[in-house]
Amino acid sequence: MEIAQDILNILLSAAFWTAVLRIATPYVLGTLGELVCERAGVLNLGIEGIMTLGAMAGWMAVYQGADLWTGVLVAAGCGALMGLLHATLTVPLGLSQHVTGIGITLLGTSLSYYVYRLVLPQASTPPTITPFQPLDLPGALAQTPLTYLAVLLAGVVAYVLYRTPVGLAVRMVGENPAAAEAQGLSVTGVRIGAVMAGSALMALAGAFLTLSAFNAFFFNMVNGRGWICIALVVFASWRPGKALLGALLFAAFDAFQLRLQQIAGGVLPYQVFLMLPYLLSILALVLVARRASYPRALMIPYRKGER
Amino acid sequence: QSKVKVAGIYTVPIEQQWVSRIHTALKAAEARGDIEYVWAESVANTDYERVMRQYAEGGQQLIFGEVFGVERAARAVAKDYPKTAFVMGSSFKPQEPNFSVFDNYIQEPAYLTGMIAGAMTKSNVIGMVGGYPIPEVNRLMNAFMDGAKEVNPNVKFSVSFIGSWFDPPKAKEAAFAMIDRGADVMYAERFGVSDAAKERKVLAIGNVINTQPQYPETVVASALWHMEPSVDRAIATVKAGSYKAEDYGPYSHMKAGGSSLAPLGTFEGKVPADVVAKVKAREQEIRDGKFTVKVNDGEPKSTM
Amino acid sequence: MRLEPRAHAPLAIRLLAPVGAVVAALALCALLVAWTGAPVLRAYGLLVEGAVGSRFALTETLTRATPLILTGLAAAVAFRAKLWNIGAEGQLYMGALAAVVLGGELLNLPAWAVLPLALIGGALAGGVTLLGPAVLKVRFGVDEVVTTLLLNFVVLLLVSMLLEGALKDPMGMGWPQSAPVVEAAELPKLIERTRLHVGLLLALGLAVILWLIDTRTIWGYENRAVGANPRAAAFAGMPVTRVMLRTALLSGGLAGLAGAAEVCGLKGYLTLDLSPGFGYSGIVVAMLAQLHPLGVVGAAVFIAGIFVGADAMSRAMPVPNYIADVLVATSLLCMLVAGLLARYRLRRS
Amino acid sequence: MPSPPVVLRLSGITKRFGPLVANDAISLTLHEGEVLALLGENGAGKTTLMNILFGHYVADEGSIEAFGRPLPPGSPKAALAAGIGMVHQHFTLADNLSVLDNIAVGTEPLWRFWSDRGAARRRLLDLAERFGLGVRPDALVGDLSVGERQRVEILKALYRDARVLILDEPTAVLTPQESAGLFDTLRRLTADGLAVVFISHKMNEVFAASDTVAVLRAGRLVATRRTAETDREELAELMVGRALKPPTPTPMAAGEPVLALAQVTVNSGHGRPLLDAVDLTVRRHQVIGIAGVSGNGQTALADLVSGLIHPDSGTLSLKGETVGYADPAAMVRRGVARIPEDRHAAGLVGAMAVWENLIAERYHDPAFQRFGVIRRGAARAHARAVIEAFDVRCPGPDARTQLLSGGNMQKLILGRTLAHGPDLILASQPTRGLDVGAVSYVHGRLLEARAAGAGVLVISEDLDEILALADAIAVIHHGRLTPALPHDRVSVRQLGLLMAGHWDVLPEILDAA
Ligand SMILES: Nc1ncnc2c1ncn2[C@@H]1O[C@H](COP(=O)(O)OP(=O)(O)OP(=O)(O)O)[C@@H](O)[C@H]1O
Ligand SMILES: Nc1ncnc2c1ncn2[C@@H]1O[C@H](COP(=O)(O)OP(=O)(O)OP(=O)(O)O)[C@@H](O)[C@H]1O
Ligand SMILES: [Mg+2]
Ligand SMILES: [Mg+2]
Repeated sequence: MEIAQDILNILLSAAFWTAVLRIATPYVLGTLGELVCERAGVLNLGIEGIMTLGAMAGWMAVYQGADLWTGVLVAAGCGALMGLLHATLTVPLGLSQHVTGIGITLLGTSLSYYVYRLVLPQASTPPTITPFQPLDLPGALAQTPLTYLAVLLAGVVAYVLYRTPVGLAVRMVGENPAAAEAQGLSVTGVRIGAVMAGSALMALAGAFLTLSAFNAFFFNMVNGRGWICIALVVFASWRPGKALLGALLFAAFDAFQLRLQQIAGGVLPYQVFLMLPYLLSILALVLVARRASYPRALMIPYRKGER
Repeated sequence: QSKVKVAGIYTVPIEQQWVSRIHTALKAAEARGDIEYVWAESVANTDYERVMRQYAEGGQQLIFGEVFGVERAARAVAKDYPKTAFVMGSSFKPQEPNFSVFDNYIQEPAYLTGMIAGAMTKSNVIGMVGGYPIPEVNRLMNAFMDGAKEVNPNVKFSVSFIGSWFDPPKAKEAAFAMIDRGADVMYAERFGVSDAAKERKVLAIGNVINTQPQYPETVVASALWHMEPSVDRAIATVKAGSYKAEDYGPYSHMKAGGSSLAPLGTFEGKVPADVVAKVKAREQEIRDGKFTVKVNDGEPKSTM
Repeated sequence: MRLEPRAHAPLAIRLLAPVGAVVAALALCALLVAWTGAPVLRAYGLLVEGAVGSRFALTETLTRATPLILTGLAAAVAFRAKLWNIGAEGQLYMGALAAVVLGGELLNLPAWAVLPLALIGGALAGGVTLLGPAVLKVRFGVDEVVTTLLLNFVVLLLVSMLLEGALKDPMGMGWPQSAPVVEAAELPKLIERTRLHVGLLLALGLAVILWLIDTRTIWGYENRAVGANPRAAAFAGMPVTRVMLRTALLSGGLAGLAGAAEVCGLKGYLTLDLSPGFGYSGIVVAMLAQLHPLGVVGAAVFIAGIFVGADAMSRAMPVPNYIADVLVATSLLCMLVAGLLARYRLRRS
Repeated sequence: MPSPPVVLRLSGITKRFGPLVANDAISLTLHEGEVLALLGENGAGKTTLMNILFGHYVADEGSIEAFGRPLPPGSPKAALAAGIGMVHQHFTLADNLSVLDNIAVGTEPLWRFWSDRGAARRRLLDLAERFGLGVRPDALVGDLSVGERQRVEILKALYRDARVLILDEPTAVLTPQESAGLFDTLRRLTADGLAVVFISHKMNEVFAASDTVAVLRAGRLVATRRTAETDREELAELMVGRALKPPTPTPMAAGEPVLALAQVTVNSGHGRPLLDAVDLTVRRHQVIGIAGVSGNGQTALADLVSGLIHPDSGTLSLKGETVGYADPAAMVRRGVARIPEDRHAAGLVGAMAVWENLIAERYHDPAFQRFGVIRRGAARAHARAVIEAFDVRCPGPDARTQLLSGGNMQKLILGRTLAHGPDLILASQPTRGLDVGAVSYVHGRLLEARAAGAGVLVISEDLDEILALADAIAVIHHGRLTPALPHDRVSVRQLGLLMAGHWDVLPEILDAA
């Protein structure tokens, strides 16, 4: 009973919801990024590496003297460049999206570490920057600007996808590239653009970690968050609104888990709590699988004039 | 006189608190001109043995590292290269003739920081965030808890592990969660915890390295680890040709200068004088061998 | 410029493509190496030497290739049947888990039975782990890319939990590691004073067997048909579901075996960092080999060689050792492009 | 009479795919308001030519002029801008998007902050009304019938003010009624000045709708004729290079039953059953045709006899033996030869070799395997024999099946199933998309099998095909099946009524019989 009361207290506290929003931010950004790529028919397994690169590049720019927003732009730019690489290999060349993605992850990660170590060879405590500070607002609204940006971007992505010509073009190339081509669209162009935009969002997700959530770059600090985003896209049935919701839900599990450990820490091994979000995601997938309407051309390369 | 050729093999990047202590000590020796120093970081455990052999083959005389996940293989390598001196972070015993062991036996200053923390908490709740519950972490946490309880029997502890060494944002979140539940002193085993404490204007206790310069308003005290006594001894014995396998554990004790309580610094005068006196007295007793801090490697549990 | 499929790729092009890819990758990474101020040519000389330049280097390359062959086969087998198994990493750990349990002192099995049981048990554990997502796929249509990916995290946490709980080595000084397997459960070394173990022969043998199965037997025939067009396969009367599940067992089994072989052949016990991502690298290996079982062997040795060589090079030069992974990644991407150029030609339009 | 202005001029178009010359120096002109029918065997190069015209492919040689201006090659965008619209052989629509989205995509400048859907909807409804092409703008394309999709495709072209409309085999998947509707629409469009190129294999459509006919053979333009000045025989001969004699069934006494369905019901899970208490008997030496508008249960009936689904109630018996639980393999073992409706999706594994596809139904046979090891020599030899016997045009047993033309794929499937002397043949849409030569070949083979003692069940939406083959015809409507009506006792008009669901004519026909 006491535990039930404790749990209720947690869920009703403003601090909990502040944490949820904060934890959700990289998931929101990463999931939106992956969603944009997949909506255009390109699976981007490079997300983990692109997030790492975004985290490193954004942080490094600020460390070298740029202001925070410039850091954000640098991160997004690096992400877009990685996106361009992924898109060049998978769209006009039509290479396997799985493997290219895994290659991009490997490249993004190792390149980030390499450059970081090259620039800062002798760091024995991690050098730091002054990150974004939470706005001075009450309750759950006390977030850093990037969190607001993430929520805003969920709306923007939804609007662009469903209400603008370019969004329709993106959805079309993801559903049936031949049809898009027959309507005079450049499948290659739209896909490359979408993958670049999506990858920029992923890099923002990484930059959040070093420019908002923390003040230093760490090896391994993305820590599997990118893979979660891939699951969240499926969970969200490729819809931006649901992606926001899914990310919040996942973050809520995580925030809850961190608090539950303190109440029920002695009862169960802590790993059980850490497992929870993953197992629940799988369960959710089983529940939504029947109804999910995935982009029909996802992972199918399109080469003009070939059958 | 030729320099000793020394290699370091680390399974994590050199920013990691633990490894940074070895790296810094070796760097200092290199700067003094005593050694030639090469090192490899982020070596996966699968590759660890290969790197050891490569360095041994390459003529390194003294190899520092940490073999917590590759104990057996590392000892086999040491057997194959009896002329090379291995000084390795390990929870086990040394192995004749050339495999020495060390570990962060800094439970003594950890105990002292616990005393300070116990006195500084107003809510009587101390939060502790760790990576994994391994002996190197557990023994310091346990000593810390013992110290806190000595000065403040009412203190309660909230402990959690985040399941990663490299996720400061997550450590920060765990710390936030504890502060939300009333903790006003945070034991900062991971990077990220002090940041949470700083943002919420509560106190933090450092561990292994001194982080007060970065968090002058936050970090009250730190239990410092100094690898210099161990490193210097190993270099000297290798140079003198008298190197043998031994347990370097004691060289991490306060008496040997292997660990210390960081100066109160910015918190000078903010910690109650009677507590400071008590801590000073305990420290002296430890140095004199009149007081032994219990080494307890068991997983610490929340007491809330 | 447009890509046009070649009717027939000349042998010379097929042989030159990988060479060209490696040269291109080395050229690209030369910029990164030069940035450190190290002499590039000498660095690359050291790389080759570090990969294959000595008996030691060669055995190390092959040691690292062993689990890669197995996880590469795991990916190849699954991808052939269009079962997108991204979870080899988790299956590998499940296999390792089974191996330390069966090969440990706990069960006290007869000496002759320990090793085979540990290996077979490891394979079974890996197979069963993939069976879950496969069943979800055929029963509920759940995307296996995501479920297998997520299971990797669950498995790692499970292993972590067991290593800190039931399986914790009582002699391990509190470290989250299992007790070592008994001596009878160890795979013999192939060459004394090296790390190369019989697991390599096992992996090679399996590659050949899988190739024969794939090309010569009705099993392989069914697998390819179901992979290429499940609907047509079902129409023709092939047991599509059974083929899917069988493939899952096989693929997961190979990954599990990789874990068991690492435990029995190399490590002796289980820790949380048994694998530096062998499961993911397996995908890379399989794709480089174009899913051909024999090609997997070559690709695995190649990837292992690059890694071991670059790692050795970084040790002798002021080049951060992350260059090894950069090189592997760049080689992979170049190899993909080269493979494409071997199958297609560029034409001006 | 002055001829109307030229809207399109193709000069010397040549296109090669590797060694294959798909189009060989083809020149054509099209006038305003003209309907040009493009005829040719499977693989003659019709689609390729139209794809070049529309910019999907780039010609190796030759040039195109639209409305007097040269058309830049390789750009559908330029073709659309020049007023050329194309309805592809395989629909190019996105199932998950709405009708309006499918039509409007690409019509607005990409970089705008909103899309004017109100205006798009008005324009679409306006066009739909003007040309009598009823559509629901917000319906998902995936939920539409084939005929409705066809309308969406045409609207797509009209929406962009197409002055030239290319239709690649537009009727291949339409019911006769839908086809008639389509040709009505075309007439309205041409009256408006639109020029139309349509590709078809069906002679009656060519004569009903076109002004001019162009015939391609093996990539070359062999003839252009005014439709009014030619006849079926001439066109057929131009297409295949020889005179064709369509096979006709010789009367034959039906033997014992090989397939019997008794009160078979198959439920769909929601609403109306797919098959509703169906009775049907097929005997040896007999062809039973199932006529009906698509979507009335034909697929379920075919799946049932193929062993893919099972009756929820009622019984299915083969050669007098009730079949309990049958899967495809069991059906094959019991002597059922199955020709699937969709040869690409269900019939063949395109990525595998010809020989591998030929043993797909009986690879367990000891002739093709021993101890699980495939006897490749035997399988290849078998493949060579089938290729020879069924006149499959392909480089050899090791050729990738994907590369075969539609007609040759169909022959491959015939070879796979008919080579083993079946008792029952299930032929689902056996000649969909095939040229006249291939059609008469397939029909000939089916009739041969009938003569050899097989019972044949032909399911087709092409009434001509059924009338040409069947000894008796059953009509399927809403999952229910009429009794088999002897083919000489029922008129086309009566069949049409039955297909539309007017079963009140049934007693009249049965009384007469
Ligand atoms: N790169 C590849 N990718 C996928 N499958 C392959 C590849 N190479 C070969 N195969 C498969 O292996 C089969 C046999 O290859 P192999 O080269 O042994 O055949 P073969 O020499 O033609 O056989 P035989 O000697 O019996 O005529 C091929 O039919 C193909 O299915
Ligand atoms: N992209 C391509 N690559 C290679 N060959 C092709 C390609 N497209 C068409 N072909 C070949 O070119 C020839 C002409 O094909 P096309 O599709 O134009 O025939 P068609 O006259 O439309 O036939 P059908 O009546 O079956 O539709 C065929 O032999 C076909 O196999
Ligand atoms: Mg065609
Ligand atoms: Mg056709």
